[in-house]
Amino acid sequence: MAIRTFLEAIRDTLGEEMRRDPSIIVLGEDVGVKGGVFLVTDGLHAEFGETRVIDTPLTESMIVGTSIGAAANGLRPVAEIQFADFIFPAFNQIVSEAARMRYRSNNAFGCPITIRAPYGGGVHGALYHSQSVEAFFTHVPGLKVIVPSTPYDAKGLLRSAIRDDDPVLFFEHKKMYRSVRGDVPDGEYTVPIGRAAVTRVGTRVTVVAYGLMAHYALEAAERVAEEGISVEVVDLRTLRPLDRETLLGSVRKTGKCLVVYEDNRFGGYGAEIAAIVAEEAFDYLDGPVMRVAGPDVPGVPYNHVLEDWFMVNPEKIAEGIRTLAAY
Amino acid sequence: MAIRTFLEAIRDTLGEEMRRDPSIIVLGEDVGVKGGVFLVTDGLHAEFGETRVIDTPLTESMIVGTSIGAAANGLRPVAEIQFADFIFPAFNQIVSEAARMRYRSNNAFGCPITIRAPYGGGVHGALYHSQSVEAFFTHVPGLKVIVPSTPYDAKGLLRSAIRDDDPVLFFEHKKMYRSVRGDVPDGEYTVPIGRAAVTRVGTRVTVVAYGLMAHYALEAAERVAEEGISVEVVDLRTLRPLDRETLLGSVRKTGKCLVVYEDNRFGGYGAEIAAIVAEEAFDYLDGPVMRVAGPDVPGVPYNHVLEDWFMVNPEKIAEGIRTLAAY
Amino acid sequence: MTATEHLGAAVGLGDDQLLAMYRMVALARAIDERMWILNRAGRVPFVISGQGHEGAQVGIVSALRPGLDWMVPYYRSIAAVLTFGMSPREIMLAQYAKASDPSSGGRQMPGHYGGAAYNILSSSSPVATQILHAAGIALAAQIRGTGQVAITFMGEGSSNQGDVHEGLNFAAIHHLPMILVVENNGYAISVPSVKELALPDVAARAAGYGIPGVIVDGADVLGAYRVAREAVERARTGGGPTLIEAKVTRLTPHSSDDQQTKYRTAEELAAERARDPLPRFREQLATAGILTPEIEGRLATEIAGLVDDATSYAESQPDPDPASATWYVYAEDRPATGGGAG
Amino acid sequence: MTATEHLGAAVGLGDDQLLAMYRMVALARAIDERMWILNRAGRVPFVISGQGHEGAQVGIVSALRPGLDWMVPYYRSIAAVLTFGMSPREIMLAQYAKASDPSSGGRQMPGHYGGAAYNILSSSSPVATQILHAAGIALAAQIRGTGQVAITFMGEGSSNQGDVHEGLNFAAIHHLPMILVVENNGYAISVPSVKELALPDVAARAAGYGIPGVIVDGADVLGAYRVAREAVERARTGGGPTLIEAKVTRLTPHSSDDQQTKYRTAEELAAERARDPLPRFREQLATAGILTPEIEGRLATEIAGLVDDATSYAESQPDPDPASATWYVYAEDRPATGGGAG
Ligand SMILES: Cc1ncc(C[n+]2csc(CCOP(=O)(O)OP(=O)(O)O)c2C)c(N)n1
Ligand SMILES: Cc1ncc(C[n+]2csc(CCOP(=O)(O)OP(=O)(O)O)c2C)c(N)n1
Ligand SMILES: [Mg+2]
Ligand SMILES: [Mg+2]
Repeated sequence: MAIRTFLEAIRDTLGEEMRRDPSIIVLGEDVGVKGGVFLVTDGLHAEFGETRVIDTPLTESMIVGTSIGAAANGLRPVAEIQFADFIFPAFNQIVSEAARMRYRSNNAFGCPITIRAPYGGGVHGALYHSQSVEAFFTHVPGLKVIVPSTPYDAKGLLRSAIRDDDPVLFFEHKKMYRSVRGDVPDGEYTVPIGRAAVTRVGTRVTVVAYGLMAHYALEAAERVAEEGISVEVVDLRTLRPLDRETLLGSVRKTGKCLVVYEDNRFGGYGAEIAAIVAEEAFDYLDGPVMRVAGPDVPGVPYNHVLEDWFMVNPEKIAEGIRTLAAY
Repeated sequence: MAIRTFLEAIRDTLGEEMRRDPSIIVLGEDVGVKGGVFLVTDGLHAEFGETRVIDTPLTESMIVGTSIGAAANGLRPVAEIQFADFIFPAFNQIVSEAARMRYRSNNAFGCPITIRAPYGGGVHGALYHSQSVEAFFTHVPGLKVIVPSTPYDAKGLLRSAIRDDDPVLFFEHKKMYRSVRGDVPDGEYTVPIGRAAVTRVGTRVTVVAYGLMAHYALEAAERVAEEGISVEVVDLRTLRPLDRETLLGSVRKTGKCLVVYEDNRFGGYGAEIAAIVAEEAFDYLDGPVMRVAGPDVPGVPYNHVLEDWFMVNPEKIAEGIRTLAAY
Repeated sequence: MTATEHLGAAVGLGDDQLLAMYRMVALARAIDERMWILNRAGRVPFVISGQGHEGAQVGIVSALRPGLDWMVPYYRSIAAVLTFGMSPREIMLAQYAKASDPSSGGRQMPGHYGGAAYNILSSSSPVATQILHAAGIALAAQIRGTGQVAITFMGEGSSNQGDVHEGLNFAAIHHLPMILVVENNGYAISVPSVKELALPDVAARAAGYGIPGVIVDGADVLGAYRVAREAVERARTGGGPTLIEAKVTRLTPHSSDDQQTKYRTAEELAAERARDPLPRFREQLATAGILTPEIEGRLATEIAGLVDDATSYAESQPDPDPASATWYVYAEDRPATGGGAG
Repeated sequence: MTATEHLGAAVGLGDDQLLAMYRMVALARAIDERMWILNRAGRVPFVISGQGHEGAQVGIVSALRPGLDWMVPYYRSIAAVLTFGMSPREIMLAQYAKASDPSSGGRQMPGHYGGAAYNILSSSSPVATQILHAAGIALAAQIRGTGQVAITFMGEGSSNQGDVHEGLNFAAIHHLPMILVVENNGYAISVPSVKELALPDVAARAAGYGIPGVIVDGADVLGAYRVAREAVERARTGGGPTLIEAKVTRLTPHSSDDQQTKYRTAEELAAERARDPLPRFREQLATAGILTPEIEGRLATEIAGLVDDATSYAESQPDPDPASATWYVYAEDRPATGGGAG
């Protein structure tokens, strides 16, 4: 057992998996000598050389497209998109190609690739270095989408992602890289894709969150606990496939559900969670399914005054819990 | 008043608007001499010449990207993406650029472009000529998204879209082009962006739909009417901005809501509708918000047996209504 | 030395090989023509084909090693995939979208070829994406040291997509064993070359990546073979990628949904017939004494039989089971009985 | 004829114009250096700058007509936008992200220049998208017959993006009045040119589109002016687009978040100092007798004053009102009082 930052847990996993399986390569912009702009791949180039740790040209479609081809011919590429905001040039390759390779070929070909990307706001990144992009991908059959919130989960889920035979998007909240620490066991372990975690047990309101918001949800739960509101927190961890049992089990118990996400509210991932809960837990609900999410403006603005206005934070979540609990 | 097909209504509008405003250009693949693969732009090249009706190279990012620039310098481009399925190479230009131009420049620049694209299945188009892509864009602040279902609305809304000062995506169900006819007034009229229509008045269940599904919803309502179930149908027409008043007004009246969409269910546009209804009409609901939508596979398969399996049709909707009504 | 020896000798091919290539061109054409007949007869709803492109495809693909090398085809690649190992029955199974179609089990439109047994990667509809898959296959070949070459094909209209730039650049930087074949037929559906491309030759772009860009007359089967052999040799020996541009003609409308008389004149269409690779290759081999009337007759009979067999076989095969529609979204989505297509 | 007359005469510029250009290079540098000081002092959280690129930018933009022509800049375009009309105060307002920042009202990170008053289109972070905006501006100029030229800028790493291929092809087909300037500083953040590009010269790609591709030493301000003047002339007279590649040096880390010593040696960094355009231009003008010590002193004082003024002005301006965060998502989202920024 060791204490690792969120970032270190990811870096460790990449190294360990690459040592285990020579078919794994890492590719992306600046992932080599520099070790990535956040230093997540730091040291890999020195250890595995430039054949397995490839500094690509500044071309995201190429990063994903060649990963698809390389996967067809026996490799297991782990691609890095420098910021989730810059994944859109690769959108066609991800959505039209990677996601459909197995289905369209009737299982003749698979696409075992992992695409890692730092996402999220609150770091003065403005419109193009702050985005949450998960909703564009959680909608796509054929993709798996993971958003871990702890070093333990990051390691166990990244290992599962790399070993998975289908394309996995792995989004890492950049604000958590160095600020979040936690226990990580020494040995090889995996966290299965598709299982949520109840990170706090409670009775009156279920708060569903993921990524940085899973931490903020816990903070908010702590605040309202002092006011006598018992909150259960479900950290989804995997957004697609969704763990319906854990989600619905919790809501059926508490009867109230608050969905929290950092992304723009309208049409964000949390809309699907709310829709599922509203449909499948209807008889258990004694309050509307509510949401606390980012406002519907085209991005997180830069100036700190505006950025603070945009970001979901523990207090906004606590307010949501209070409103719902009082319903 | 004249009877026009859905396609003719769109074609008429393009011609009329181009006659009115010399700053409007039409650009896209095969939109010139051929008049588009569906013949929507047929005749425009002959009338307006190749300066205003531009056969572009086969490059969607360029079609949208140059439209953005041309709009900044005084034109009003109406771009055609040949099939909605092929809009993804332009995803970055639409989502990162067009949608954010006004916000990021603090209103110094706008982006008055219209992007038309045929969408939808049921025409033996398989995975890449059948898609519903609206959910990728309805999530994006800065974009407006229209999916008309009648020739009247298509004309009035396309006119509004072209005259709008912000980027509008205008999705046309290709199965409706020739099969749907209706009255279209002779004079110039507009249908405002952001207003839904109640296309059938009823009391027991509200069915919310758009595009081809708005027709199927009416057919389904007809079927169950014989069984004594009174259905109200809301045709959203504009998906973003959403007409919350009409939507919620209907659900508050009937107490039951079925959301219908052709796209893959998980994370589709209807999830947001369900989430809004579940949150804002909770006290009026006497049944869960239910959805009838496309299954979660990576595309409409080609073989007619599989295609029929995929497509939402009036009977599937009727089944959904029966289940909900019986709740 | 006879004329016969001359024709093959120049490109290192024996008479048998030349005849095999001719057979492929003729077979591809015959299957293709049958598709249109079936379409016009209402038996198959959609056709997209390669008539006029077969000479270039057969010439080029004959330079590869099936079973070792990889191909990422496009919708006109009928002759290419046949040359690489696919059978007429497999082509027709795709045309009829039957359950046993190896390309997609009837899930994709006809023309979207793929086959794990042949190292033919599944292809999609959005054009030009495949160049990056070919580059990735070549990257894996280089890293794994397999000696494989990856070849991919597209039209000249598609060559303007951003992915082509990104793919050629990456392949050139890493000297990847990749070949991009652009089959330039002068049109992207209705859009003529002058509105798609700033220059007549796509091959002119190769120099910008420091790689060879070779132009070949697509009706010259042996010329196509020769440039491909050089490109394959270069790729296999670490010399990096090649862009081959084959000037071909599209003898049919874009697809069964297109009416090309709206944008091409009768004169143009008639003139283009002269660029048909099939009669040209036939005459070349006949003049050289390789293709005798007797052999030609035998081949014609064989091919007619193959096409009939492929058609009736495919027509008799079952449609996919609707229950199978949920299989293979993910690796774990398999029929309850295990097994499955792949 | 004196040496003075010679220097300007070769490119058709008078002494005043040469001095104005020198002043721009020096001003851009001074503002840029101040940004880094402010960043290191914790006053502004982020800096991305153009040190080493100013000579090429000033030389090239001096060939345009501000008020008529259009520019789509990138994050190193400080000297370019200054030359095109932006003021030091406006640059600093963006740096401080204040409400009155004309580029974005404090919404974007510093370095994302734009300004309706100057025909400088708002720029974003995803690289290379701007070439298509420039092509569209040029298309509109051509259709509307305005006589405008659209110029856009990017790094060599960005030139590998698919949009560049699509943009150059379209501009070339239609002979659009567009100029693409690639400022090649040999790195995309940490990735050296050999891993970004198959050839050292981006300009080599121009021939593939049938357009001129011109290489210029970015430290040669007058050389840059000359090639730009030719390109502008060509564009304005219907001759179509030009690709100008300026070989420049990046004197700073990529941005204030980067540590370039990790991937560039001390020797390389020292050697690159020799490619700084500022001392080179200074010496050139001094040798020609145009830039006297007296003028230089006067300019230095003026520039120092401008930078101080811009800094204190920007620092004193108000932050955006949080209530304004919902404005301008759409045209109809305006402050209740009407009016607004644009
Ligand atoms: C990204 C994308 N956009 C549009 C289409 C529709 N489309 C299919 S083929 C085609 C023309 C292709 O022309 P070219 O590349 O020259 O190939 P050809 O058909 O002439 O062989 C078009 C526009 C598509 N398949 N993919
Ligand atoms: C699409 C996209 N991918 C990645 C980035 C992150 N990024 C910003 S600048 C840069 C390097 C740009 O290099 P180059 O084009 O050579 O310009 P330079 O900074 O050297 O002037 C990268 C990778 C981005 N802004 N956009
Ligand atoms: Mg073509
Ligand atoms: Mg650079």
